[in-house]
Amino acid sequence: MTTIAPEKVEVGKSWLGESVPRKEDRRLTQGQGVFVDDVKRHGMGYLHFVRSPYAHAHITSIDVSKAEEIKGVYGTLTGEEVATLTDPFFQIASEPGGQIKDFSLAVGKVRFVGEPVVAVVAETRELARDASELVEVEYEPLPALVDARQALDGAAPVLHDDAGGNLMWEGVYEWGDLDQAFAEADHVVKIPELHFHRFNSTPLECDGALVEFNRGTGQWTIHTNNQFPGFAAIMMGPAMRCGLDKLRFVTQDIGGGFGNKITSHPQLVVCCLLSRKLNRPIQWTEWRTDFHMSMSHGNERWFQDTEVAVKADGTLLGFRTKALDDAGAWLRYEPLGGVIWAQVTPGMYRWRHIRVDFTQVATNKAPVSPNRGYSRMQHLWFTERVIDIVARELELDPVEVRKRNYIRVEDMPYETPNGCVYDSGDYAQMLDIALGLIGWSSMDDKRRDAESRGKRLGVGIGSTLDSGTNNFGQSRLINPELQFSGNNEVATVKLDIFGEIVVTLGTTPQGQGHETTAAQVVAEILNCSVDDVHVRAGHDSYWNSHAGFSGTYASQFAVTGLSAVKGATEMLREEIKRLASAVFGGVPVEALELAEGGVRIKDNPEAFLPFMACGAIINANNAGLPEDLGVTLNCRYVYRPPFQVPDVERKFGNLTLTYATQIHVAVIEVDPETGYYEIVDYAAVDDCGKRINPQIVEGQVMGATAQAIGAAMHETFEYDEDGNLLTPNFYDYHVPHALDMPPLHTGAMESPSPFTPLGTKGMGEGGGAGIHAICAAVQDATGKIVTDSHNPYHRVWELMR
Amino acid sequence: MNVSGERTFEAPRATVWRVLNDPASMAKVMPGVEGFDVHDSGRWTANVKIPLGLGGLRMKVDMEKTEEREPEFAKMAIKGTGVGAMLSMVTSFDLRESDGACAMAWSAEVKIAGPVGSMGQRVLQPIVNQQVENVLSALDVQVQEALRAE
Amino acid sequence: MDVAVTVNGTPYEREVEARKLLIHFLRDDLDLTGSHIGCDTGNCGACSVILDGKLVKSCMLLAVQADGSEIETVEGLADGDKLTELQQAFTEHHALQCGYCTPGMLMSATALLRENASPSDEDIRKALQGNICRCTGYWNIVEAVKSVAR
Amino acid sequence: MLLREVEYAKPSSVKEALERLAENDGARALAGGQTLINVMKARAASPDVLVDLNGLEELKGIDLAPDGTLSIGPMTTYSELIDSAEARARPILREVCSRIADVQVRNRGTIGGNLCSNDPTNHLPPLMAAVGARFTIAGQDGERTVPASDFFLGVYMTAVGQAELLTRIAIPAGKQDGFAAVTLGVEGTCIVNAAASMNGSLRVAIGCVDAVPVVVEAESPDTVREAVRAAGLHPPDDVHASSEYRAHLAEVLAERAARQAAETR
Repeated sequence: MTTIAPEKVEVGKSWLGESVPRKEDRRLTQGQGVFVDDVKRHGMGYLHFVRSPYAHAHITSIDVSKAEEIKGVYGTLTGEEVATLTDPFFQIASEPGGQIKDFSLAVGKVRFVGEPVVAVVAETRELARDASELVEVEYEPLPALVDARQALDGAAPVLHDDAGGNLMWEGVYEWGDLDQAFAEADHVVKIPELHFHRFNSTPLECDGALVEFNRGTGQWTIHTNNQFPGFAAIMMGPAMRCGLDKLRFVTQDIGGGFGNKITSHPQLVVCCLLSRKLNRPIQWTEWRTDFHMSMSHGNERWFQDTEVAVKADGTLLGFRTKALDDAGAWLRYEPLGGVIWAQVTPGMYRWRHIRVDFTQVATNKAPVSPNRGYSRMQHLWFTERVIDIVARELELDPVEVRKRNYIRVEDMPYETPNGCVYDSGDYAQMLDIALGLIGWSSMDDKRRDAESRGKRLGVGIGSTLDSGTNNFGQSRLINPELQFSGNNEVATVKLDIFGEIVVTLGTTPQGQGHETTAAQVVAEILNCSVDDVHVRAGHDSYWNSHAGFSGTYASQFAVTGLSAVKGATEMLREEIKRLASAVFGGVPVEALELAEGGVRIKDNPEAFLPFMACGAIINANNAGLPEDLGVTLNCRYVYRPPFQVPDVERKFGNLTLTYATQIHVAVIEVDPETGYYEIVDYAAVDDCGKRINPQIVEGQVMGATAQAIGAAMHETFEYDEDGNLLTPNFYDYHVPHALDMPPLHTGAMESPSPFTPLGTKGMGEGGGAGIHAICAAVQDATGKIVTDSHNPYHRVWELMR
Repeated sequence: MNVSGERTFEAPRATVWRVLNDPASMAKVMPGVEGFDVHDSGRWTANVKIPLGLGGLRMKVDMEKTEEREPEFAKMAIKGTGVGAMLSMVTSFDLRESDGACAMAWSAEVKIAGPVGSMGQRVLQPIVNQQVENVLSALDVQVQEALRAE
Repeated sequence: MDVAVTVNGTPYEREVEARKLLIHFLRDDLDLTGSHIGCDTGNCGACSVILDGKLVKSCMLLAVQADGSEIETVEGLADGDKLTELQQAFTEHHALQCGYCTPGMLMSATALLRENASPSDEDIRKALQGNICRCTGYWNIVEAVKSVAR
Repeated sequence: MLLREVEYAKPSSVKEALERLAENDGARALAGGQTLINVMKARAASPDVLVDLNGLEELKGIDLAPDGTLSIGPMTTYSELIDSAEARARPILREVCSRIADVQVRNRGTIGGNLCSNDPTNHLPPLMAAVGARFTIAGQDGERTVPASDFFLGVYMTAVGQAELLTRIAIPAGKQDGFAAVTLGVEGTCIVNAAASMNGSLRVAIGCVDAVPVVVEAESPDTVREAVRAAGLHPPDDVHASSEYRAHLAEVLAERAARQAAETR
């Protein structure tokens, strides 16, 4: 493993930019983390879901009597009860998807294999499953729709009669002047069809919850690993006909999320209803097979009838394509995927004329949800495929085509054709670093060497953007009625009686090390040690420490979370100074400084007030303080990124605040006889602006890379024609293990964002680059155009035949 | 998945037809039959324990004759429900006289779902082929018995 | 049935159903929640423990089968507040992110280092092959283990 | 993760184990459990009684006879075989066992379990078919010995009846063996595997292309592909491989295994 890092400019001792060891690790390396299945309550009942064995069927009858007769079974919940106790979930979609009636259990009809139909609660986990086998559900099977390309045929089975068909949402995005672009073009490269496959990040911990209902207050306490409680709350409150103050979300350690833990609100509603109905805590743990069959698949997308306008020298003018997105059976976060991709409309290239006809349909497959790189990854894979296909058709060097068309460092900040603003970055230089890391100059020798061993070598480049900090105003581009816009995050920093610095975050980290990086920012501002900063683990919506968009998703903590921490800590610093100035009898605030765990007068260091004294005075010994002091030493700050509401008519505006960048290069060797291939060398170069903790950033780059390798080579949620999932567990859904990992070289640049308080950019979702790179490498090795994002051995073999 | 084939029985077509349409002898043909009810000439229900090696899979199997052209053709719809396992099968056979013997061309479209379905086709296809082979051999035995009985 | 085991030096006796898996016994009956569950098929290794000196996946073993045995879990690694070299190395090399696979990883690496104090990179990767991590890509885990190799 | 109710019996001898199995036709022998327990988790199978063979010393151990025959106790774990000095008499055994699954599974999983489950993705069935192993099967009314050709009957089915136990695996002397496989990732789920053994003539057994290992004989590695073609395979297709791809891999891997066998001295 080799690493290239940018020169570190030493300006005195700074906590920012230091790879300080993570505060989280002490508990996690000792098995002392608290994950959701570790939470137990006296008398809790274990919930097991009866799931549909059919992809599409009417439910003709449900009989739970045999299950309820068993000793130790506490009770059940059916779709009919849910339909009376709750309202359908609020739909983000306008017409026609907005007409869907989505409840937390199947009502009248099942729409994918694994869909929850009945919930059974019992004294033990085993008993709950036993009893669920006694629930008698009669189905009347219907034909299943598994191929999105057939969804709009008149003959196709219709999932949602309410929507009048399988069309969920469609919209035309057009910017620039396509006719002019194609008129100017020397070549029009046509690509009939590209397919981005279905997979997700499969966090090692599946979903779960322990829900308690407090009859006295009418409040539910939801211990869960949902990674976006703000979203869960606005979905659950209206459905359950209660105010959001009745829904208390508590998380601590979360075993990976990657976006896949955003849409567990239906299961959480079932737990809430049962905890009230049965008057006891309800424990739900989702098992691996359940997760694979029913949760959070990434968006599968087709790109059809693509045309690319190119000059003879490889200058890209524009493209048009028809994107067909497969949402699965329900719109649990969709159709937001229908606009999120537009954050990266031109990819990393300077073409100005772009048209995308976007269509999203329902199919009898698991509902999709955000998955690391959500919707942008699909579109960026498309733009990267286009680059390599164009390079091949025009017999140009993929490196040259990229460098010719990359947005240049001098163009930054760069406004895209749809009004997004790329903040900073030097893509061409990143590519050079990446090529250097894999020994680009000696690649011909490597090729010959591989051939001498009967192997075919292939090299591929993947450039990708990791856009972070959403402007939720983009939701209006798919539904103008929606009243969402902007973004926010909260932090509270206080000084306690004995001078402890206590930080509360609104986020729900799943391994990103928020406790550590937040402490680094606080220590920097209060001029103390990170060890003196206590950051509370996890999220608890009970104590007003969150805002509407609080959560951990969409590459934003380094911007929203840390900016909130910065804001709150600066407020605290000023309050400490105001207090000290009063205590020191009116010394001007400017004359004070924070140092060595206290505040002192700059030119008279003996006049020193330790934090302990500050905390004690305000909290426990405050008689005689000036009335107008206005100091609480408990500072809450809400960071709000600078956003405008986008222009809905032109589909124009800034949809996201920062653009971290990753460029990957993969070198593979293919066995021409079998199609078996190995990645023999790999480079990943990252630029996410100012890095608060480089080691954590590099960890995110590595993890995303590993997920990309798995997705490109092995991981796929594939269904048979009846809608049975063929990869329901890790035996057939092969996620990479240690032996599957190639040698890795990492590199980094730091192009600070001009738009964020710390110069940081959100990051962590750049892994898509690996999928692009491996597809390109397969194309290079086989000499055949690669049209699918998933290239297992048999497909590579078929390519070479 | 689809399986089909041809099998010749050393017996007149009429005999084979009778066996194929006699619930009692069919009960002896199907794998792991533990109980068998005849509702009418066209509808039977069987409780079977399909041997899967690692342990039997219990299923309630409903069979319904959906088409019949005596003495040469019949089509059956078979629906099996077990705990977490679903079997649905449409099978048909054609009987031809071929110099004294009877040739049966048969085909079946089999669908399996549930945990067993998730065991993977590389496991299920061989299992299905194997069960079909067993059924055909058992059928042969029944035909020969019927012949002797005549 | 009665099960008596010693876990991290502490003897426990419980009555359990024969069908209960060792991992559920550790987590639910003994409240040792450090070992985790990440799959249904024995692939992920989050439940790895050392049973009578051998590294095993506690999800492919009945609790009753462990009767009379000595079990080591992640909770037993550190000496009070003093982390082992390996635990320390995991922190220093950022070998964990969400931390869910970490207990199993630590047990696998611990078992490796007992058998082979100076493993090669390949030895380490082979020893960790039965443990899935979705956060780190393994590179830093291998580095961490290598750093404590003699 | 949650099994159906099951009884558990821990016999102290093979004799007692056979009694337990005979008492109830829903009883199943539990060896390493690395397959059976997982199938039970899915509730795709649910025996009434598990008869645990762990701890039965009679079923363990590896002996090397003067004539070079290896006699392997079926409850020998993969790890024990890998560490066994005797097993080195037939190096391919160690080579293949160290490629099975992972450390944890090799510590617990057994040679007999791998053979008796005869999952199409297992490595040992084709290997045993290639080296011409003989299997001793015990029932309450005595022992019998069957050759590999009669041992594997179908997916999850072998000559070992419900009330019987595999008690010994005998492998004749030999050194010229080979093995090749294409798996999901490095040593993941098997797509197709092939084992070869040169013993005068060349015997190759191919796995994961049918319900049981398909054995072909050939004069030399150069003629193996034809021999495989002549076998007229109709492999199952699944998400990892079309039937056609498996048939192709069968040829390639059979030849590779054969070459390794021929080149071993």
